[in-house]
Amino acid sequence: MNRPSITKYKTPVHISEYPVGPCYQAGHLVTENAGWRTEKPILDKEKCTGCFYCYLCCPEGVIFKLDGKIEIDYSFCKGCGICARVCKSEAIVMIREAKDGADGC
Amino acid sequence: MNRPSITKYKTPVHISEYPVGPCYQAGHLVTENAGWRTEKPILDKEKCTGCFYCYLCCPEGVIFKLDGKIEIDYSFCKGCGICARVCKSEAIVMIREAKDGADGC
Amino acid sequence: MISAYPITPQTTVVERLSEMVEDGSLKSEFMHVESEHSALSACMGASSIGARTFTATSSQGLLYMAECLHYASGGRFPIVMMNANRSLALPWSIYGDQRDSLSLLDCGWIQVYAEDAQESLDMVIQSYAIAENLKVLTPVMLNLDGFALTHTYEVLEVPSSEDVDAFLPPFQTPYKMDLNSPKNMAFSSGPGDNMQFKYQQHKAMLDAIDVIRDVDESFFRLFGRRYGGLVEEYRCDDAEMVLVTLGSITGTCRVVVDELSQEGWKVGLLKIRFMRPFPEKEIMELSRRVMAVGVIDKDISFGYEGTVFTNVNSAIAKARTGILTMNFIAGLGGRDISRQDIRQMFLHLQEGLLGLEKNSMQFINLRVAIDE
Amino acid sequence: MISAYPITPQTTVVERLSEMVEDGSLKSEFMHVESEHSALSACMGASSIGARTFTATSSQGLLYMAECLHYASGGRFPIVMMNANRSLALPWSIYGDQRDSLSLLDCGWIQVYAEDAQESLDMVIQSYAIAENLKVLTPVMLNLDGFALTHTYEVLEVPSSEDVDAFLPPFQTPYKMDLNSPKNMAFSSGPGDNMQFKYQQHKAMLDAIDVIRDVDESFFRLFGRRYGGLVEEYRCDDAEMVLVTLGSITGTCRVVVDELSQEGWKVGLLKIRFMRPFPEKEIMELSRRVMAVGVIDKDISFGYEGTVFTNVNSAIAKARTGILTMNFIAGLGGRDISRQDIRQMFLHLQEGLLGLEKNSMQFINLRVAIDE
Amino acid sequence: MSECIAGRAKAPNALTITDKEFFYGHKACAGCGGSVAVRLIMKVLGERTFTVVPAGCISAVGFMYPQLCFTNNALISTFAGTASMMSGIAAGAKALGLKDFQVLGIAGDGGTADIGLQALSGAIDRRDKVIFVCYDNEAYMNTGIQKSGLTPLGAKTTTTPAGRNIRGSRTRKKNMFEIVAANGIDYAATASVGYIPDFLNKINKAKFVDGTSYIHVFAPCPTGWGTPTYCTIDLGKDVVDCGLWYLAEYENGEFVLNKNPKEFTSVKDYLSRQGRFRHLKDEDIEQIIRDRDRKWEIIRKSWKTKKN
Amino acid sequence: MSECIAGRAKAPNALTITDKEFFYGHKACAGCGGSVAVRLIMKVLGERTFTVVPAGCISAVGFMYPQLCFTNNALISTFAGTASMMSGIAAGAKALGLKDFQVLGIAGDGGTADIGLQALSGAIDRRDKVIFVCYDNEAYMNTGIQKSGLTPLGAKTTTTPAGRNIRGSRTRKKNMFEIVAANGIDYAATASVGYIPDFLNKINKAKFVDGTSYIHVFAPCPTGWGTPTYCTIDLGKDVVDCGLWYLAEYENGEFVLNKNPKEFTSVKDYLSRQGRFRHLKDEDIEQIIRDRDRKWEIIRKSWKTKKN
Amino acid sequence: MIEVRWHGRGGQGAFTASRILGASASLFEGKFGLAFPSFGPERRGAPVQAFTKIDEKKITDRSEIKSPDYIVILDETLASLERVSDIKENGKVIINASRPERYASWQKKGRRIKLVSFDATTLALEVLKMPITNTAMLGVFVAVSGAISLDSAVKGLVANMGRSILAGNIEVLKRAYSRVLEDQK
Amino acid sequence: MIEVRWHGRGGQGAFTASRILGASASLFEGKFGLAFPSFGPERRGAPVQAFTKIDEKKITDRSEIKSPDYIVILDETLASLERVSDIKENGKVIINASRPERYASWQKKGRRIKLVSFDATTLALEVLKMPITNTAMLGVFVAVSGAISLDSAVKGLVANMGRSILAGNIEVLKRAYSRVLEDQK
Ligand SMILES: Cc1ncc(C[n+]2csc(CCOP(=O)(O)OP(=O)(O)O)c2C)c(N)n1
Ligand SMILES: Cc1ncc(C[n+]2csc(CCOP(=O)(O)OP(=O)(O)O)c2C)c(N)n1
Ligand code: SF4
Ligand code: SF4
Ligand code: SF4
Ligand code: SF4
Ligand code: SF4
Ligand code: SF4
Ligand SMILES: [Mg+2]
Ligand SMILES: [Mg+2]
Repeated sequence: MNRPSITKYKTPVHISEYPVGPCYQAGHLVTENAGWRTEKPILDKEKCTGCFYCYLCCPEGVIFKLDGKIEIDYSFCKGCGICARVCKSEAIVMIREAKDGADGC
Repeated sequence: MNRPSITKYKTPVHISEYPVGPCYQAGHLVTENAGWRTEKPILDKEKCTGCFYCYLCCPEGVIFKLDGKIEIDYSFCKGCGICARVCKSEAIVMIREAKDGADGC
Repeated sequence: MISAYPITPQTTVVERLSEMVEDGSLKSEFMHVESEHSALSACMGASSIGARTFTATSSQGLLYMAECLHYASGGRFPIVMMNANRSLALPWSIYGDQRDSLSLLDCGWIQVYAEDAQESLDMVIQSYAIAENLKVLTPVMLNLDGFALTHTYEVLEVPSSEDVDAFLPPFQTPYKMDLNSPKNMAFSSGPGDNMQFKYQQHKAMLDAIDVIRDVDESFFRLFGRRYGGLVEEYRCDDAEMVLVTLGSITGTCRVVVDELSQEGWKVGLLKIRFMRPFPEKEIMELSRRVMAVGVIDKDISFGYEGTVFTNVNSAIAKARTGILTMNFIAGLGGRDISRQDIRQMFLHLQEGLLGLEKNSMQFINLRVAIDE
Repeated sequence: MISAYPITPQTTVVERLSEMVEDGSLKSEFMHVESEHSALSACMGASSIGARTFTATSSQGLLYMAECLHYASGGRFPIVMMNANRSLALPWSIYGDQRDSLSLLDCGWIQVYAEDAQESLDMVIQSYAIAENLKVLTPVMLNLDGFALTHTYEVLEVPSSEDVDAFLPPFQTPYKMDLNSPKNMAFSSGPGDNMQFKYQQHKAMLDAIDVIRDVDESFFRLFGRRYGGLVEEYRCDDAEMVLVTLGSITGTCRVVVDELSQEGWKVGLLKIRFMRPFPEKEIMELSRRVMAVGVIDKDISFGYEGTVFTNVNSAIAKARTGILTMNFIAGLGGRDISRQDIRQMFLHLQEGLLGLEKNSMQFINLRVAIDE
Repeated sequence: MSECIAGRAKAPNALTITDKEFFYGHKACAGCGGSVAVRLIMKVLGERTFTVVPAGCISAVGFMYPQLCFTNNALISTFAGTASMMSGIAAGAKALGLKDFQVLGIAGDGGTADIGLQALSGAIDRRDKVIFVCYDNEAYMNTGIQKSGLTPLGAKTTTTPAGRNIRGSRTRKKNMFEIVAANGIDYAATASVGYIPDFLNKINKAKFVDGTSYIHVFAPCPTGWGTPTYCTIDLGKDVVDCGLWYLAEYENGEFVLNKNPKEFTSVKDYLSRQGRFRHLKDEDIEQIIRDRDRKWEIIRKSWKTKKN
Repeated sequence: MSECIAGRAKAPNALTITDKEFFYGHKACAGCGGSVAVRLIMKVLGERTFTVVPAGCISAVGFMYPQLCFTNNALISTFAGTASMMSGIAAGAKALGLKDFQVLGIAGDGGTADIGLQALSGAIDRRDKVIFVCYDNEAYMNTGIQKSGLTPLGAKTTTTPAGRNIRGSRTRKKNMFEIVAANGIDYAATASVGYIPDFLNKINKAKFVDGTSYIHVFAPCPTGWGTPTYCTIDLGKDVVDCGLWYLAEYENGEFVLNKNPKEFTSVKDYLSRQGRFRHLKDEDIEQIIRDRDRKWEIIRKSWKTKKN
Repeated sequence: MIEVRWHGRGGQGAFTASRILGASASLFEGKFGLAFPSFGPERRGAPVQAFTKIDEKKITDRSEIKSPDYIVILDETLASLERVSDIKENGKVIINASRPERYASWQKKGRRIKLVSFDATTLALEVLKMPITNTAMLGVFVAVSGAISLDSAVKGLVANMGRSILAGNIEVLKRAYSRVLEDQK
Repeated sequence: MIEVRWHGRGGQGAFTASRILGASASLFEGKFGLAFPSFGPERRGAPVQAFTKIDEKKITDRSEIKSPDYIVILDETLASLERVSDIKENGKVIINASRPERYASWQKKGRRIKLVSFDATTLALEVLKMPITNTAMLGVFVAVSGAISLDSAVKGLVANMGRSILAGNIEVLKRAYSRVLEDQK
């Protein structure tokens, strides 16, 4: 996965720990978006033809290619359902998200 | 002549003589432009055909119609020479302005 | 005529006005513009022919129209504007502090700061009466703390439109473009005259002081609510230490002053309602009665101190009372100011009086250490 | 990278720079833009990747870029800008006063005011050294009185470009967009962090005080000229009355102070060179030595007083010395300030000390009567 | 340079496009069309891009310290200053001697057609080598769905409410594509997230333009439009198919239409799927169709047709 | 109303035009082309006009208290705010119930194509009934001849000096006429002080347009161009005759060419009469001619031709 | 003064609930209410907070609620001990959850928190066919706190909600209210 | 300090003359010069003023000249008693005029003004073929005042004028200078 990953954010205790002005490392993530979902895309690998159209269409860029098929990074998928909708092979279905427990926000 | 004329400007001596904010009578003139001239347009009435092209072209609007010919308001003519140039009948010539004495500026 | 450009947290106001224009409950032209500079330019245009105008903005928008602010006051256009106080970029922040309006204190507008929703609404109405007074003819910027006042829901009394119409008859002015008596406006003036126009502007602002008081009185007679003049004193009568506030933080301070008074402290608060015209006399007078004045600034002028503090201090310098003054920078970028923070300020003042605290300016609740 | 938009009386500078870029004597990109907002935005863009930038403007232009001023200081872009001080519309006027820059005193820029052509030139060079210092990283606005400095011809020493290069090596900074170490810049921050960034900005401005002094010293070592730090005192040693000045009027005041001294008056002048960071300490200290301070303001904050006065007074209030202070509003819209006017100010001060003059603020040479 | 020409020859597709994500972890609403656009643009332009984003949804959701969502160099510009800041970066980079980089601006419809128009015009005038992309969600979304210059006739926004007296926005959509063309731009194109290969191709083209490029990409916004989050791509296709948007280019001073539908799909279907149009009466829809037909008549008459 | 229709039918000419002068006693340079334009516009629109003039030569020379040179209602706008101020006046007048009036803006090229462009675009978008006139002297004259967006290629200005390395302005003139057309304006026209009847006619047309009008009038400036004061009208004719400017209209969504010269007069003659072009080499002039030919090719191909 | 903090996700109506509560208290109970969101650049789906203060006298203190009397959590993914750690001693946490036992452990960690959980999602889906749980949770809050009467809450809904969704929401409110009261019996 | 005020019309070069005088004094006479225009929105043809101050020590006083030692009038239409009324006692007024007798009356009205008139226009037309009179009047000023040497004035011209017009102007300067000296003999 050619994507930034989460860095644990250390709340600064001294002013010197802040960046100098609003200038900081690019692609610095501290929270994920999983909790935003009310639905979740589930892939049926069998059906997937590896056309990668869903990969292009996902607003979050959480779909990635693996061995000619796709995988989903659920920690940043927001469950919009676009992938399921655009898949001509109906390889993705949206299911209701089981909400359980605290997220990191 | 359907033009504003000069009002003598009375230098205010009390603040109440100033307009309230930058809002004042439209077309309020206190100085003329005659002194700007180095040349002066002279009309040969004979030659003037009354086409009024010079009247349209004058940047100062100082040419006015009179009895089918034109006249010039010299107090605001700047002597640009446009009228002389555009007159097809060569009815206007520019002559060197005799500079004499104080203008009102 | 209403013209405005959207910006958080001003949008609530503009959206509601759009609805009122749509459903006919407000008779007004609503002009969509492509920037704040244009919004205020449009208001000036309408004002120049004698129409009543309103606009609203916030932070970046206020700065984007900065040129027009000076233009409108110099042109003596009695426009009323709501400014939702918000922090200024950079860094970006949509949250409330008062750097936007305070950094434009010199733009020639009357600046009011409201404490709660009721005062906000009432001051919109009063603002027109003040601005349009022919001795004043100066635009009014009504400042509402972003979110704290723009997005908080509370119950208030809405005056009937008949009463408002009675209080505020249509605007009449001889100083406008008029087809029957043409004018040239917004002109240039050379070194011989310019200063006189500026003096007029200053004088109009000083004359506004009485007008503000009178308008508040007639408002009271009609609506039963009054706010006082440039300031409101709260428990200052026998106070030794007074905190100066601006806007919605006043409410929280009231609670703390009440608490502390009960605990036996001699404390009060001075709510500045108008930053321009500045309540110079009131503060000079106060400084003769108290031992220490603290000023909360939800803003900072980098390299010096809070702007309210600078202004208050100047009045005190002129009073030559030599009392202690202290500045508390708080609430920048939407940082909450708690009752505890305000207690802390009074504590600092007391320490100052005892000679234990030497810093005349400090950041409150900065959350990080700053020792070298 | 140079980017600027024309406005009188800044144009002399920009035109000359265009020529220098054309003939190759100055190695720089020159970008024509369609407004001042864009000029400063372009400078910020170039600065964000570490390029050195210059722009110049005046009055309306400065206000048109007001949003960007705050943006640049908050973004910590070390841009240097020349501002030709000019009056603000309305009424329109191309002549000099200082309402433009002083009304934007809170925008987070270091503000320098030059007295003559030599200081103007030297301070351009010094400004880069100050702005780009990594402890400072704050833009500098160098203010030149319109016409008085921008259109007056006088002889000055132009340092060689080798010397300047030696004094001012290429700008190096880790805080920039970098292809090898990508950054996200100019971002948002919530209530939890925003105040810390603002504190940093304030701190950088305070740190600039030492840097300003150091830069002036090294400049002196290389070029043989020095200006002092935030202020310059002139004949203040045994002065009882001191006049505070900003910019080119200082020169005229020097003459008057010399004359009056010869006549036996104990007078001096304090030239404020930097309005931000503000010379708080210097003024507090001065107030302990003198009996009266007068402040000339070529500006006014309507409904109060001159902005320099407000700032000076605040320092004096903090010093708690209770000395007499007076404000002289002069030179608005290009009104000439004569030696006679300045004598008048000293007279007012003396009358104030004797209790004969009660007004702490007055318009000098207004030319019309103002009695009611 | 050879690489460049190769790149020029062939736009990336789903198979060849880089795996790398440059806009990730952002806080846009689920199903945000703008985010789709931004992701794809960045994947084509790559990591040596300086991205400038004015105030608007993308900057709001992508630059909230300490969550910073562009993995390349990126910054927020003032709302009005996007194009000038881009030019500044380009000029600065030139002054510093940088090579092989892109300067990209990504602005919303408000930030492009309203408050950002002047600076954009200035950049085109200078022919600065920068790429300006407008992701068009047809209103000021970040501030809560207010009318912009690109809000279409009849759309309900919070400043053009639909009620008894007025039925949504009373003005038509500004034609930014033709405006930049009239400004004499080097390359301009319209696109939609509903036609991704076409879009990728146009970004790729812009990359190699020696001068200013402008791409206007239609980017549905479920939140502002009152549409389900999964419909974003569909709507981006429908709008082209029903003729309310078109795919075109402007190059070498000429307009080229890339897709000329034989028959349009139903405008009514397109509109009625969206909350913002639900109040429209038949007469309103007829007006919209008349406007469409008029536009297409001119297009078909005077533009070339060529598949991109 | 009957008067209006009569007015519409017939534009005033030298004989019928009002004797009244509305712009008089001003301090413009002798021979100022802008002043010619302003005078004539006002004579056509008449005394019930609210005139808005941004910073620029006309406001500088006409509004110096106590010398106030418009005899009708007039005011100076902020440099960027001309069009918005006009819209504000129109809206205010509507709110106050005024009838039978005109709102006119008169801005220079800088105040139109650069800093005033955005506000103008906004006014067009709203279709406000206002007339915006750009008097084009091809530089920022009031501040001392700096390059604007309408400065032509090669022209020397104080910010585009002509020297060993650079020969004047490196950018081309923005095409404001087509820009406002692309904005979807109701009526637009180009004109020149060298073709006065055509110009009068167009102003008169604008008067009756129900929406926004834009007139772009070429207005030579002896001071800024280095030309004799008496040449102003000549130059205004020459520029059209040599094809570097054209007389056209945009109406009902269509472009119309009003004058289609069979043969162009010499571009070189036109240029070499002017100080600002005196440094140009033959190759520069050839480039200018090529640009001209290219433009005319497109014009002749796609625009209608109709005498105004 | 009663201080309530609401946690939800953008789009779930936490702020609406806080507002209706404030309005009901002010308009129909002769009290003073203040309601405000922790507004931000959040989008639908992002965690948001809202606040309600209710008092017998005018509320002038606009500072954030430091220790709420009640915390109402509309979305179970937001239920974390950290989020409720600042609750007042003996304050109550109301969670939209199907399995209350999952939070039992919270009480052990030394704090006296009273927990109420209620499956608002199921109720909302049942009645409204949408998982919009704010009115259900408002009903729970009213029942648990007694801060305002059910009647006032209903009036609050009427005054603040669009016609089309009003009836369903009143039903949800009432059902939630009575179920809680029953449970408490 | 010598203070000079120049009156001309926009385009006649009054400011250039004031500037060259200042530059000559500073660069070639070891003095200090300051030159500034009364700049304004004036256009070609409008009356303008310019100022030169020359002193042995650095000039810091930048205020306007209140009573000039010399007033130089480049354009006869600007010659009015009002304009010269603030001249220093015994100051000199230098007018570009062909008929000096017209101003004779000025001296009578109580002020001690010394008048010098010189027909610069004719000289300029003769040499330069243009009525640009500033260098002629500079020559007159130098001769009348002796404030700087002719040599320095020539050097000032060289340093400040474009090549194409230099020679003619030097000639004008010199001729004006020597004619005045001759007259004064
Ligand atoms: C000068 C200024 N005015 C207003 C704003 C407020 N503002 C920020 S984002 C925005 C809306 C942006 O709309 P658009 O450009 O269409 O982008 P979107 O939010 O739709 O993605 C507005 C009005 C601002 N930041 N600066
Ligand atoms: C915001 C702002 N920037 C700059 C100026 C300075 N300015 C005044 S007039 C002018 C030039 C106007 O040029 P143009 O619009 O072409 O009119 P012209 O003077 O050529 O008639 C400029 C740059 C200003 N008044 N306001
Ligand atoms: S769109 Fe469907 S078939 Fe194509 S890659 Fe995605 S899941 Fe597989
Ligand atoms: S549901 Fe949406 S966010 Fe999740 S993988 Fe599918 S397209 Fe991407
Ligand atoms: S142009 Fe000549 S002929 Fe015609 S009116 Fe003028 S002077 Fe007479
Ligand atoms: S010379 Fe010029 S100003 Fe005088 S009348 Fe002729 S055209 Fe008009
Ligand atoms: S409001 Fe629209 S454009 Fe903005 S983030 Fe949400 S979906 Fe995207
Ligand atoms: S500079 Fe040109 S445009 Fe301006 S007044 Fe003079 S001639 Fe007219
Ligand atoms: Mg948008
Ligand atoms: Mg121009």
